Amino acid sequence: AQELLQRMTDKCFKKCIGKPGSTLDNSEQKCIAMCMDRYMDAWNTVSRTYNSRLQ
Amino acid sequence: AQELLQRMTDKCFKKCIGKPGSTLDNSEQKCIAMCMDRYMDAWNTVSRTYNSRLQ
Amino acid sequence: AQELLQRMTDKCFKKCIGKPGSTLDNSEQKCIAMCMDRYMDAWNTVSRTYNSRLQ
Amino acid sequence: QQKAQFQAQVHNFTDICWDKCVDSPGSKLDYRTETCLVSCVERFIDTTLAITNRFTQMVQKGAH
Amino acid sequence: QQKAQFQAQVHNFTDICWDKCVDSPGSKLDYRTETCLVSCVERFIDTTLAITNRFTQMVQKGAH
Amino acid sequence: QQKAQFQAQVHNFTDICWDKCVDSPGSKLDYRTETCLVSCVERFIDTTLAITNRFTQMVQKGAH
Repeated sequence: AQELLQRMTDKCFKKCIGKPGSTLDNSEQKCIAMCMDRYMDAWNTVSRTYNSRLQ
Repeated sequence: AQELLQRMTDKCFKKCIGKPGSTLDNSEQKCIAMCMDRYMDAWNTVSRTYNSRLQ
Repeated sequence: AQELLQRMTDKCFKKCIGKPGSTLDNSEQKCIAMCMDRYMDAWNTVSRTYNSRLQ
Repeated sequence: QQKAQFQAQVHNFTDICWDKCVDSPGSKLDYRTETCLVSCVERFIDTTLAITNRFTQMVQKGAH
Repeated sequence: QQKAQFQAQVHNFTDICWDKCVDSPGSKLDYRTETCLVSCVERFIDTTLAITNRFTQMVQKGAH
Repeated sequence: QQKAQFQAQVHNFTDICWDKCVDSPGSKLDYRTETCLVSCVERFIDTTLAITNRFTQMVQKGAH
């Protein structure tokens, strides 16, 4: 899971944090949680598609 | 050649496939073939230049 | 220092060389020197911040 | 080890297709984004095969 | 070896935060850029922690 | 092993200079693009040397 966490953090930091401020504000925290869920959805979709292609 | 193929695929996918559709259409296939030829030309030009610089 | 030199070269080449010409002209040379100093400043700032966060 | 290779590819595809298909992550993975992700993986594999085949032909003809 | 890991992280953070905070490198590291770099590292670490915690909770609940 | 290092550099330079010099790949490598690629490799090597020399001087003066 290490690799997944690292890539997800990079992508979601880039998407959700415009100019970094003095704290993670509320909208940034929500964006990170949502981005994380969508990234895992995407990972699962990709995994399923690739797997069925290999059959 | 593995490394060359991988990098070429990444670059040409990014250049030739805008929104991925249900098949590789004709113009995408042509773009990929042309991109591949130009990438190998570029590789050869770079290799020659670097080699002559090392002499 | 190898890793630092490599990353600095990549970043400063991208920032300072628009269309590569037949030599490194004067303004490109100045830009590279300045970029290099700022990159090392940034590295030191990041290092200090990360270190104090780990305490 | 085959599983590790499979997962490495999934990480790689997700990285590329995320940038192609997801603008701003919403509260659900909508249909449009999901379709885009599936096509992105399929077309990336097609591109890999097209390039590998063409390259093999070139090498066999000694064109490279 | 811990020092190597620390340095690898510093290289990584500098890479990301340079792109977020530095437009055109000036003759000094100005106050604004320095503040941005500090916040960038702090917020990146916060993001890493938020994601890791949430992921751990999901795994424990068996949601993934 | 020296050949492997040479090729790794060529891959790296091609990657960077492709992005700098090639907009949309045409039916030939035109003169303008070829010139750009040659200059790109030359200037990248110049940049590497400039940075390495300056860094060495700094270390020797103990400025870093």
